[in-house]
Amino acid sequence: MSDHAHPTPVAHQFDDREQQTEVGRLGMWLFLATEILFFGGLFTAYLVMRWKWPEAFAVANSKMDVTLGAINTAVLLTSSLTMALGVRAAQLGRGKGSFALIIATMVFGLAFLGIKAVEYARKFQEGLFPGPGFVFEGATGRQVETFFSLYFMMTGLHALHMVVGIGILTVIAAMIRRGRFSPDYYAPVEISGLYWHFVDIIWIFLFPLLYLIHPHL
Amino acid sequence: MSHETAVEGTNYLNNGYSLRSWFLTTDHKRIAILYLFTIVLFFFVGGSFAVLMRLELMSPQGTLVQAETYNKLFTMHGIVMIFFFLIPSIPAVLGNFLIPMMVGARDLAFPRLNLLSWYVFVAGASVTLFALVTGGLDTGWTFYTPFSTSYSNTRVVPAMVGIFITGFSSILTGLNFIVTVHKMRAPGLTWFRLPLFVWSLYATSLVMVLATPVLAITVAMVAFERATGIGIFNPAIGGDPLLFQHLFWFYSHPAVYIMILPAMGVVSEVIATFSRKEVFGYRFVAAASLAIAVYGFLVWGHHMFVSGQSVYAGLVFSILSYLVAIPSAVKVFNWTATLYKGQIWFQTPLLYAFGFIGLFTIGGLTGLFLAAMAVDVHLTDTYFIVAHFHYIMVGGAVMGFMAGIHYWWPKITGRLYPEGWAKFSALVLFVGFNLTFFPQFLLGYLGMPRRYYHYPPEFQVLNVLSTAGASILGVGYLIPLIYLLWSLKRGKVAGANPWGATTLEWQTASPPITQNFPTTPVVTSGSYEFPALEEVHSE
Amino acid sequence: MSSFPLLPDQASANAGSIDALFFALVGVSLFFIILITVLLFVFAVRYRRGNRVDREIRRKDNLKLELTWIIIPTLISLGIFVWSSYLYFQGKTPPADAMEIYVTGKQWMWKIQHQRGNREINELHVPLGQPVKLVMTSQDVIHSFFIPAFRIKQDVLPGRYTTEWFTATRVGEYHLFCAEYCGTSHSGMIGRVVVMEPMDFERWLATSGNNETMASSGEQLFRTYGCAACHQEASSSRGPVLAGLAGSAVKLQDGRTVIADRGYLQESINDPGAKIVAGYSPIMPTYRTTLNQEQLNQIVEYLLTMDGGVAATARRN
Amino acid sequence: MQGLPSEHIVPLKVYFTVASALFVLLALTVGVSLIDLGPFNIVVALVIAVAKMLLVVLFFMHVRWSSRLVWLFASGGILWLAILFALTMSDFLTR
Ligand code: HEA
Ligand code: HEA
Ligand code: HEC
Ligand code: CUA
Ligand SMILES: [Cu+2]
Repeated sequence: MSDHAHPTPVAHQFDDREQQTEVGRLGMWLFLATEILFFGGLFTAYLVMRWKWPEAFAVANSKMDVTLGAINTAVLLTSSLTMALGVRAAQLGRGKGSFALIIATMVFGLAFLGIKAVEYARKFQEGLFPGPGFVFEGATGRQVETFFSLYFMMTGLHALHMVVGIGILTVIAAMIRRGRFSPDYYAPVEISGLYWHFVDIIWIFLFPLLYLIHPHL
Repeated sequence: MSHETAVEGTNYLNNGYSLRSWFLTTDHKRIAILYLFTIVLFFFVGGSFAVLMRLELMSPQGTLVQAETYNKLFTMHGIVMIFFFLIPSIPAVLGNFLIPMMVGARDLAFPRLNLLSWYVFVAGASVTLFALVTGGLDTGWTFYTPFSTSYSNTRVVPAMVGIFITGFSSILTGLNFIVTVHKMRAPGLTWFRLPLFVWSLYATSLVMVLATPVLAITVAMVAFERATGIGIFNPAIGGDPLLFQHLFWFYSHPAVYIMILPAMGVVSEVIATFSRKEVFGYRFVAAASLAIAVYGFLVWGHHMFVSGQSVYAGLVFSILSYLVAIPSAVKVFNWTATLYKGQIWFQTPLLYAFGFIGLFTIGGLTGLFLAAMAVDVHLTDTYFIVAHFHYIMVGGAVMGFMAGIHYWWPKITGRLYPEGWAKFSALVLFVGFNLTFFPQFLLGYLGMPRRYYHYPPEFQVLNVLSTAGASILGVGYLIPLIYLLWSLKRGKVAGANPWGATTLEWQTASPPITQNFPTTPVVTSGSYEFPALEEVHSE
Repeated sequence: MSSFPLLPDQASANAGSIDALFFALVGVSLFFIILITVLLFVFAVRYRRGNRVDREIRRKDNLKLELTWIIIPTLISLGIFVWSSYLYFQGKTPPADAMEIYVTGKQWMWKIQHQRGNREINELHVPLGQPVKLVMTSQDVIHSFFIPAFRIKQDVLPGRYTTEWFTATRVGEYHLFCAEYCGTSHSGMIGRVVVMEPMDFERWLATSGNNETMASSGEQLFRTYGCAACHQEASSSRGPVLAGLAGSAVKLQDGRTVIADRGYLQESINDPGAKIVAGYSPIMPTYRTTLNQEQLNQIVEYLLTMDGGVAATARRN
Repeated sequence: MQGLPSEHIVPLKVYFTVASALFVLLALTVGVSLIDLGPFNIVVALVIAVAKMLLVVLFFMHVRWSSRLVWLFASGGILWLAILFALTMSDFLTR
């Protein structure tokens, strides 16, 4: 344990650190369960719409940039790896390593958002952005518009989660810098990691559902 | 660790008087009080809307207000009563106050989240109220699309934002309770020793945590569709209106159990204490709470029997609706059986509990009418539905809330309420309630549709009766407000355990000290070990 | 306050059986309510504090008792479920000879079109004793077509057809309500159902009509809007032959097969791209904004009657 | 105290293996999408996605070494999502 570590007292409602850690972890898992259902509403809408308009979804898919999507998936998977390693470093009390890995995670996260922004910008130029003047020509036009509505809502909500995640990691990185953690106490790092991985998992599903729709159902 | 020095006279109430000490508190008991003020306020706001509605309905040709205004009135009445009064009522007030004490903990698992949940609640409520005063909302509390997304001219988007925000307060509360019950129980307090109130709030919390997020995302989609014209719910722009109904009821049916389960928990406590017996079939009652919470997720389609939903799906939802009624029946029978050979002490909370059992049973049994598809075809969207849910929500849940407030009033404030007045107002409420809502069953079977601003003249007699009942009801709610406030200063000092109850919260001072217990209690038996008969009553 | 009824009129063939189930439910409810209330009061009085009664053998639970009060309500519930579902399906399956009437809901009125061409607003004239099937859709939001005296109600949705049916059994005038909240004048979206002797009904049809059946109006529209340009009888045409289409199975481009019912026909005109017929390209324009709902109903009705005989059917296959 | 499940230190090798598996699956899912399997494209895509999810959940999120309660909470959300899907589609599929 590094000497400059501030002793972090156990909050008054707990008996010991162990209870506090487990409570925090459970709280985050429960929160993630609610997140599943939060995204779940959108996934249900997607399911119903895709079932109703399979052809329109296939048409819409031709407008998607699979390469950028795949690159982004890779970026996000890498960020999950650095996150996991960052937590491991924190477990072992390696402050510097942990700090570097968290920063790396944030950088990958930002890269993801950057690529996403490029994609959004292109869609915007192509007029595939919901709002006034959003008209997709062709017989399946209205259903294609529905696809893009879902696309923007789902990826938008996901991106919002990424932004929140990066915010959390900023705080965590600062805390690491101030030597707040030790092998005894690293729960905040771990719990933020859970959140980050969860956001990754959402994307793991968004990618095939939004980018890899095959013309035949 | 704990402060043994807590002297007689230091409690959560007199531990600081500044505004800051209230608005920045993380003490679950103080947060409960903050919630109490907020929801009582909303109850009277929602009640005032109801009064205006009832006045309007006294004559068949609307005279008091415009049609638009009437539509806004029932919408705001429904929204305020459900989202801002009933859902937070027992959980956020009594649950917050009692759960930590009942499990022998110093606080909830996440005290700061708890405070945050109140602020989120106030923020959400403010946004919604802002929408209501700057133009109102006329969609009904069910926000059916495409009316809400494309046709209403009122403040849909801000209202949706407000409800979206409020949802998170519910989620935070539920999350806090679940983790607390899992991880913060005192030594020896096993699951089957927990008070039934804790069981029912645990079940409630499951519903809050798993259902509320879907409502949040659904209202968000409504707001987006309205703001940007994307096509999710409106068929004219590529959406599907029944998709909205599925998503909405996936939340809102389970939500009715968020409203009733806590009241059931209160009734279990009250029945045990005032008959001085453990609730009969404790394990069945506890399991019934969980069963209701879980089954409750499988029946939402019973709100859609005439919506154009597939008839086969309707069949499935109908039979599941019958199954969800069984655990409620189990509870009613077990409460009744508890009284058998008890020592019944007829105090106000028990009076309310009796009211709850009777009225909830009527409301619940009329739910069986609605779960029967053939009958629901005739009854849906008529006043029969209005009567059904007011019997459960006002006759059941609000009576349960009143029972709980009276039962724990001495614990919360350290004072007793005036018993005579309390019994009198319980009676007034019972009479007023039945006079208000029983005629609505008849109106519904006669075919009077709900959300009607004017109606054919032959329905007038029953409507006038209902309005008369509502004014009695209004008086019945004002009396407790007055005597409870009065008792704060003038009520008899209660002492730690005026009812001779056995759950943990009664073992500490009234009002409780800030850290709840001088030392963490160690539990060695179930929650309802009343002294043997002989000690109380020699035979 | 002229009249003060407690029960609604019974004016359809199904009303009696629904009422029977309703009163059975009332019976079950009364039984349980009385049982519970009586027990509560008897126990509360007999075991009141201070009353000297036998309080021995106090059991905390009793498995047999629990099972009893689980199983009995379950059986009762299942009984009701079966009974009600049976009635419900009966109420959902119109007889084949039912007379079809189109209903279009719109904020805030009901527009009714008889096959023979008669139109009415907020009124529905029907003959006594003849099964009637309502084919309903909405032009804007969701409404619900509710006739209490017949015990029927069905939501009316935009972009879709829903149906309900009844056989009126008593001559008279009955309430017609919109039961799904649809905006400001929801409670003004009401009307009356007039049940007439068949003879009177015939006379009414003859005097209020305009001699043009729905199908023939549809045919006219079909020509006016140039549908025939693509949907010709010739096999070289750009669109599929439509004669004999109604009720047949259509193979779609994505491999699925759908039945060409009313809903499909309406969708094909409103949203041609939603389901593309195999072997054709999606070139048909949408008529969503060109045709109003009533015109759409007329074209659909025309397509339904356009069977074109064996030859047409063969050509399609 | 090593007894606490969470305090488990996962060997680096495990993390790198899992990460490589994830990349392989990513390549696989893109690859398969280029082949026409008819209705099975979506099935394969989802199976791969679930596999990726399980890898992340079990290893990166340490569920493999976590308490029963964590297992319960993690599967609970998914189970409820399945209820939402199943009963909603029970309507759309049988209309
Ligand atoms: C707290 C609120 C609450 C609760 C607990 C319930 C409980 C139940 N509800 Fe209710 N309901 C609402 C609030 C509630 N409801 C609201 C607000 C609406 C309308 C929403 C809107 O459209 O605005 C509604 C609408 C509603 C409908 C839709 C009607 C329609 O719109 O067409 C249906 C249909 O099945 C229904 C059924 C039931 C059933 C079967 C129960 C069961 O859980 C009841 C179980 C209880 C009992 C059965 C009583 C005790 C049992 C006995 C004494 C033993 C005998 C038992 C048997 C023989 C089984 N409810
Ligand atoms: C918790 C939920 C809850 C509660 C407590 C209530 C309480 C009451 N409700 Fe309501 N109600 C709903 C939930 C609730 N309601 C919902 C969800 C709807 C559906 C909305 C929709 O269709 O979208 C509805 C709809 C509804 C309607 C149907 C409107 C319509 O369809 O057109 C009616 C009509 O009578 C009504 C009446 C009442 C009355 C008289 C009370 C009374 O119990 C209220 C008693 C309270 C007071 C009277 C206030 C306190 C006293 C004063 C302020 C003093 C001054 C007053 C006097 C002296 C008279 N409610
Ligand atoms: C520009 C050419 C064109 C015009 C004009 C046109 N259609 Fe079509 N229609 C098609 C084509 C091509 C198809 C098959 C592809 C598809 O399903 O979209 C089709 C399909 C249909 C179908 C489904 C046929 C089937 O076999 O399942 C119906 C019904 C239909 N059209 C009705 C109409 C009506 C009614 C009008 C006029 C109001 C009309 N069409 C005008 C080209 C046209
Ligand atoms: Cu139309 Cu209500
Ligand atoms: Cu329900």
